[in-house]
Amino acid sequence: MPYIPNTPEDQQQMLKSLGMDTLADLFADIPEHLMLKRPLDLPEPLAERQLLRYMSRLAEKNTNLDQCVSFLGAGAYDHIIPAVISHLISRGEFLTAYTPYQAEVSQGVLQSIFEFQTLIANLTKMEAANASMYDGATALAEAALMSCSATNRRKVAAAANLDPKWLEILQVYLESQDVELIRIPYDPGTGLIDKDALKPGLGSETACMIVSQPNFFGSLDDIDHAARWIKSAQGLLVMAVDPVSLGIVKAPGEYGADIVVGDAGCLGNPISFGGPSVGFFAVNGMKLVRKMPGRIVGQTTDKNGRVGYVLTLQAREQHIRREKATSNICSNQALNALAAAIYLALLGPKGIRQVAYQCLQKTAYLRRKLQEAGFRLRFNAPVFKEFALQADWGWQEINQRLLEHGYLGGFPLELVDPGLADSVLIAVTEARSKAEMDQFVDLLRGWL
Amino acid sequence: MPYIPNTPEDQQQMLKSLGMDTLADLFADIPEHLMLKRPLDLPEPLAERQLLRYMSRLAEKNTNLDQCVSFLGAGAYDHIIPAVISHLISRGEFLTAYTPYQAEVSQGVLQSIFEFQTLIANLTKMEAANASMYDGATALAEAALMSCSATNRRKVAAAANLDPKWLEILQVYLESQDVELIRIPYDPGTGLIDKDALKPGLGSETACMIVSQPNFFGSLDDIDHAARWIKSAQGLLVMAVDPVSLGIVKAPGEYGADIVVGDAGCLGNPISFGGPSVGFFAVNGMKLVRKMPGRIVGQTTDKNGRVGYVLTLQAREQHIRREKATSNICSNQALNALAAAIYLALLGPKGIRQVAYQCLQKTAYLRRKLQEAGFRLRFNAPVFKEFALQADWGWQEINQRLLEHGYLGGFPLELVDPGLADSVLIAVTEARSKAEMDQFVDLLRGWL
Amino acid sequence: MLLLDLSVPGRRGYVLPELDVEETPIEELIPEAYLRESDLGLPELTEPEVVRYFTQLSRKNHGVDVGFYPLGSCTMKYNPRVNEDIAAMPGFSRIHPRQPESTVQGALQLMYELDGYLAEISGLAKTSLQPAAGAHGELTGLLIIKAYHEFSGEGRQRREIIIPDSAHGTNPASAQMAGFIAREISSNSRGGVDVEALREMVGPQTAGLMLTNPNTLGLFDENVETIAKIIHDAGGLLYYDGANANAIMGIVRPGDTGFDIVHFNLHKTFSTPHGGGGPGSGPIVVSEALVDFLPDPIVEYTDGKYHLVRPKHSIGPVKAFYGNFAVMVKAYAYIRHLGAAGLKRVSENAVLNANYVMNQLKQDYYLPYDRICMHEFVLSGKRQKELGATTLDIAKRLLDYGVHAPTIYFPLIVDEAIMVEPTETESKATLDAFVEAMREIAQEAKDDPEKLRSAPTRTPVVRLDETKAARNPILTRKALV
Amino acid sequence: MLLLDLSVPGRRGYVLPELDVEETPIEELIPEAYLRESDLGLPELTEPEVVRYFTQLSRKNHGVDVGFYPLGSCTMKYNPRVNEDIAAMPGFSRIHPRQPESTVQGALQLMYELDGYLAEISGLAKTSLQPAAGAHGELTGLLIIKAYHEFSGEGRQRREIIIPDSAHGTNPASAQMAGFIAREISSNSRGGVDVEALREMVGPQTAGLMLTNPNTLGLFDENVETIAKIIHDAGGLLYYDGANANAIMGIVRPGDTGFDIVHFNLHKTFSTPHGGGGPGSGPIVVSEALVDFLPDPIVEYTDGKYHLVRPKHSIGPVKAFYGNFAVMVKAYAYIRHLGAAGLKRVSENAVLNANYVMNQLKQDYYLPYDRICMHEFVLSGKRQKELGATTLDIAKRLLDYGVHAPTIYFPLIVDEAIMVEPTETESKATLDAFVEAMREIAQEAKDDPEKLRSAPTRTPVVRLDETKAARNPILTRKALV
Ligand SMILES: Cc1ncc(COP(=O)(O)O)c(C=O)c1O
Ligand SMILES: Cc1ncc(COP(=O)(O)O)c(C=O)c1O
Repeated sequence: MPYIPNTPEDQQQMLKSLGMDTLADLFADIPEHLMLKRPLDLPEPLAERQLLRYMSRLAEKNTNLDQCVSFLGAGAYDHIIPAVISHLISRGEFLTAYTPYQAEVSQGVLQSIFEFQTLIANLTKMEAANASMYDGATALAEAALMSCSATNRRKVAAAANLDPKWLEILQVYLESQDVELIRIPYDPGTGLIDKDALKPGLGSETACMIVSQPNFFGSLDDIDHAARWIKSAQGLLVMAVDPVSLGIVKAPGEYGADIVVGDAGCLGNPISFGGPSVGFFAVNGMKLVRKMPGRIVGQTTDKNGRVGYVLTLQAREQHIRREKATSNICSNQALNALAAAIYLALLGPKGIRQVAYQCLQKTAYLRRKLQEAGFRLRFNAPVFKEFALQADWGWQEINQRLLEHGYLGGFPLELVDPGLADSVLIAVTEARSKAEMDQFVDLLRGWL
Repeated sequence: MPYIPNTPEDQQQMLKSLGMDTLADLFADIPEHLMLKRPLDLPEPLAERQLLRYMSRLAEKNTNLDQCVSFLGAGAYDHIIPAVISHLISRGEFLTAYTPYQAEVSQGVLQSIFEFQTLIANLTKMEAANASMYDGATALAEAALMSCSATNRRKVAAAANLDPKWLEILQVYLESQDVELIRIPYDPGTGLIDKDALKPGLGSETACMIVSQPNFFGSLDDIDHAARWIKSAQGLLVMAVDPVSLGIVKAPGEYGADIVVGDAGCLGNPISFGGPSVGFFAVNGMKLVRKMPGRIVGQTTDKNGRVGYVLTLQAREQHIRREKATSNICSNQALNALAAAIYLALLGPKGIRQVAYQCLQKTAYLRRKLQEAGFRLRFNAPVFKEFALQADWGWQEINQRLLEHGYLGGFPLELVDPGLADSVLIAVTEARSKAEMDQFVDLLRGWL
Repeated sequence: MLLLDLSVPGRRGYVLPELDVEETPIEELIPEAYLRESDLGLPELTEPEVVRYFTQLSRKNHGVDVGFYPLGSCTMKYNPRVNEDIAAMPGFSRIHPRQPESTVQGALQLMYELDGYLAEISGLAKTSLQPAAGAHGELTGLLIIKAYHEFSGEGRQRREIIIPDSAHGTNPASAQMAGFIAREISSNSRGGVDVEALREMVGPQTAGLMLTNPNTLGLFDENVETIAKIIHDAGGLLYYDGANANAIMGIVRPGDTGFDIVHFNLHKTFSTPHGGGGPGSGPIVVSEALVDFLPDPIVEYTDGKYHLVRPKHSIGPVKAFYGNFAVMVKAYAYIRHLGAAGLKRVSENAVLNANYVMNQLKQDYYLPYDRICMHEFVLSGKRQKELGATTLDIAKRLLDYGVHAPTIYFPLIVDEAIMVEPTETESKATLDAFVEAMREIAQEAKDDPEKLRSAPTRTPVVRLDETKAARNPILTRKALV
Repeated sequence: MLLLDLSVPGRRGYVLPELDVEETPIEELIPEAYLRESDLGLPELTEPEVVRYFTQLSRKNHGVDVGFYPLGSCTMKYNPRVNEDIAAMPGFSRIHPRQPESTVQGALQLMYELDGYLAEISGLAKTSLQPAAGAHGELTGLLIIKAYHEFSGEGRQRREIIIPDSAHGTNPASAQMAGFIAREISSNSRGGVDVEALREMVGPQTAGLMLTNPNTLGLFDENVETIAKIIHDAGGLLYYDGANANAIMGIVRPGDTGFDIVHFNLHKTFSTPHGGGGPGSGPIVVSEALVDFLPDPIVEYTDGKYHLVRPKHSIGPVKAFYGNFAVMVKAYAYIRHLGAAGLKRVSENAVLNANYVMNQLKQDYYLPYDRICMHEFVLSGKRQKELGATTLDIAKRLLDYGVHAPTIYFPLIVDEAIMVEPTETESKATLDAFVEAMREIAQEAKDDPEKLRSAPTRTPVVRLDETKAARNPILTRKALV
């Protein structure tokens, strides 16, 4: 019996102490006719050795990012991960603990969450952050709901150049609460928020304006403009940001954001087919802190005056406030947040700046090379680590051909918008090398 | 500067406290003309990311055991390793500690060595074991030297059917001490010790008789005979054993062995091109314990009466006795011994018996199938997990052909004895499956 | 000391390969107004310092690997390390969610098969693996209930979700998030749903009921069929909170007892590690009638290939991409390793262990519902409270025994609740030691309650001041001013 | 509680796949007399129990990852985890030593190149990677010296190996094992070899000299050239104990200062982890003249392929197969990661850190050799001993500060020796904290030496009775009777 210490003798002894004869007696409370009378229909068990072989064969049916050169992004990115992180997060004390309900024996998890909160707050230049969210998309949706509750308004404005998946999820969350979503269109030439769409009157009932920096097309927007617009309507500015970009790009706090969310999976977490990632959630001001979803760790002292950490402000949470809670989140993504904290600690300010700078420069390089090779840019705007390229091609077919040459091509925009069928979203992280890019350009040039 | 915390400012501050200006001042004691005036001629440094890529390419230049079906043994075996072991031994407290000189903060290592000693002693059915040796071969050599010192004799008898590599190493160690090595020939028909060679007179000056169970050809010998012979000559019986075999095969202690050595690499340690492995060394009687090479951990109590463990009987060791030490061994193979202890704890008596039983049965199966396919056995003797197969083939060429079909063939005996050029040593562990063996037989049958 | 306290300007913990492309002046790439001006506020440390810092932190933490962790409702069972190795295989950990389907057939197959296993275990039809945790599964399930009623034209009318007073806090919170009104139904004297009260509560406004069965008292609600009938007859749907599924695998299937939607916590029942609070995974399984409403996408198998498909009336996605894939890999491996017989043994032994411990403790602690329990049970510390030691004190004292405390003060319907879930991976020796500790503590409560009130004493820090933390919140290294 | 104390019959921690071949009755395979009759004496446990047991054990252990570990002569530096990942790659960890050369070209290339790097670092010609540790390297080197003299027909005559009194105990022990007579040479007032005494000691009986430079006092012997000349003129060879090579990489090369043979401890200088006492790796590098005597095999590169080759006059193998390959992989990766500049910085900072700490401590502790040190230095606790606290007491007291004690009572030539090696991977803050602790202890020795004598108090066990352990040895769970 893998992982089960009870031997038949143990079982007999224990049953006897209960005055029972068989294991079946334990289930006397279950109406007999409801009980399953046959074994579950599951595959035969595999011994560990066979399991490993079987699973590695299954894994090999996937083409992994070490087997190809990837320019795929669109919400998930191949960033470099320091090797030491996985060693630290797999220490049993981190891996096999749960939410730190008993603070005195959970200082490891609590202090590491406190570090995560601190580092996220500093990186975003906000005052406080929570212990993590499921991912960036759900963090955004919760930010929108929280904006409604904080402002007592029932409309949310969001730039249409947000990640379409995030917009969809936002829509699902808002609909469930009967909140109206107003999509602020983008300028078809730049992909940036259409400033004309931000009409003065429009904002008066909106709880918040959601902008993403960079936007789904990789471009950097004029956040100040959107900020002024929503502030003038007494709404909140909600920013969704790529944390890596903050090594170079103006911090949300510097824009006066009220709530900042994003996906921190790119900070030291394996990409793993998109999950688990980890969302972050940062705010300014105690008023918003008290409405924040998720766990929060605070600093305190013990009876001897020693500094320690505890879960705090629990009055917001489901286990205290139940249907009045600010969110239903319970388990979050603690281990991924720990990985992100370790990543930030290892990289430090210089390292993060370097990651951002290399993304920026390499993206610029590939973009220029592709232009020189005869391709057009879909949008005319500054970009960070991703850009939309235009050519009258079937990009999904091109991607098939690229695969044969060992490249994972960009994201065909037709998958989210038929109007962009001629374009592909190309991502370049610090992990790409000049040689990889040059060969990629050569290949594509040959097919033009 | 990877891994170095001193910043230039730190360095300046520290130098200043020393009254120095530059780092070069630190080396004022080294005669100027002896100093290296140029950088070392080493390849350019690789950042971690590049290092990983480079190293994995280097690793891929090797054919690994997951990429082929191996019947190769001859001293190193592809046994199954429970996945959890590597997780436990890579905990920083085990991995980054050294020899437990400060017992009060080293109970983890000390107690785990005590476990290793206990489990090895029990498995071999001896009274005591040490904390580990470099490997089985050097353990054997040290056992021979120790026999000389314990008996005050200068000759060592060893069965010629020992692993030839071990015999060579034994020879090197004995020669350095001017001890004579007497090789006891084996019967060419059975591969077993030639009983006639064990003449009564011969033993009178030999410190010990060394036998290996199973022998290099995988066969099980009549140890009792050799034991009687050496006992009658007041020499010591030294046995080299495969620890896995002890799940089924009579324990050295049951044969009355005085010293037992072997290689415990097969207990939960990756094969890693032959190293690190770990040797074990077990004896009977305090007299021999006091002559044992290597570290020994003993149980004691602390000031409060609590049980604890310490390095003990250090009077035998080099750092106390210097040129009078029983051996020069200092660093041993503690982490590999830990892996072995965990392996034994996981497998338990039933598991070890199962491993042994499967080796035995699978070996018997393949042996029979190959015989049925028309091959001959080189030796007529019972075997455990390895046997010598005979065919008038160039086995090295056959192995090349087998490789093309995904098989790592057996060990061509011509590599150690031209007289056995027609034979190959085939190892079958519990890791081989019936299907793998059947296909192997089919392939070979086709080439007959 | 926090990371930033250890920081020294100029240290580096990780260095990227050199930039190998020609650089463009940054001002040509990004308008100056878009550039960051402020400090990053990150520490400057080397790798050795970071390793030591987090190693030290970890050593201040309890985990299942460290000792017994009978945290009720959380199923703190052993987490097999082989599953970590499997999830780390590059073919699983290094695949991009937007890759062409043809390049991720292994991943899709795994999801498809896991979907099927969970359907079989629950007795339902089809799974969405997207929810990131139990609570997320609840929200998703409730959105499906909503969509179902809307599809039948009853969306406006069916606004109420009935939830027992014993339920986990996420249930009402999820109901609220999904835009429902949560109605609390009280428990009867046996700890189950008060069936008569339920009959009175249902009506055309009823969207559904959320039930945990075994519930958070660790008790199996014998009236489950009746309850199901009442809800179904009223036009509502039944949601099963599967946080407690460790009790029922291969024994009884929620689908067979009338439930329409089930969520599982893979991080509980299927042994994926809790990671200090996540990542979890909360897949939901639904009946045939609800398949079309599942979140986007689900995995289908057609023409010999696996595909990501949007169900016809999908509620839409509830999370980016496909859920916590790496967690699914571990749960999948667990199921493949144990098989049907293994899973059943898990539940049998989980229930056996709980009953064994409950029976040993009911002399010394008040047991509000004295009947067979399932995988966990709830004691009350009220006798001890009268002596001057609260359940909190008992919990803190347990820490001194090297044991993590049970869940306390939950469920809310038990005064001074102590909720114990031993799990099947604990040995009798561990259970006996726990019983012994609990008895000693009960004795201490009689002899010297102050000892409990001043516990713990053997932990890295002693009793922490939670009130202070909440009154004057310090949430980052530089306190909020 | 030991493993066997936790054992319960019937538990299994690991289960093999079912046997899939037809079974032959065992008596047809093995004569009954050859079968085991006795118990195996192994514990019966489950995986969760084993994990918890060893996790708990580990938590009672100090390591570099846990805190400062200034164990002199052992170079307890940070062990980069990336190297563990690399060594675990199947292409390195899952290759068999007897595979055809064509299938292990990557492994052989790695060994060949590592050989070259070590040759370059030492200033010598060719490496044997076979020795499993430093002491094993010493033995191997001495056997080469022996073979060399035998080859020149002077084997009988050259029986003496000269070894300074400051040398590590392995040096005389290795000399003895190699069949030599160890002659001890005393140190001069500056801690170096007494050159005059050496001149008198050498002669036709001299086989060679073993020198550690910097020596175990952490001091560089300025007379190294003179010493080399004396030995060479007498027809002997010079062996360099490279345990202290962390001080000299890229600064000075043993080969350039006259040595003929060098061993390195990869587990010290090249940062491979010490593993609680191994595995180490002690490659030796020899001069051109000695290459033919190297152990069998070495790696050569010919015809575009790497080959395992037996040197012409090889002393034979000293270990099965090729040495501790996985350790080599880590050392190779370390060198490739740091490069020439990185290695030099290692030595510079190791030396800087040692001098910095030495200078801070020389007021409070007696410093027998007050000169620039290299990567380590030796204090004497004799002042404190006069006050009633021995070096052992000081060491034990340090444990209460969360620091591993330095090496003590070695080298033998310093009374109450305290040998401190900080290594380059420690930060100034850590060094300062250590200095502070040492000063506090020095103060305690004055104010309250009993406090030191009764230390440690904050460790998992307090002072252990070593005498008892040695007098009545209990070496396994069931004591030897
Ligand atoms: C009964 C019950 N339901 C729901 C949940 C919520 O699950 P999660 O934490 O995965 O969101 C829990 C978690 O503790 C629970 O115990
Ligand atoms: C100076 C010196 N020489 C030799 C050795 C022996 O090295 P090893 O332990 O690797 O055998 C040591 C080890 O501590 C040492 O410090």
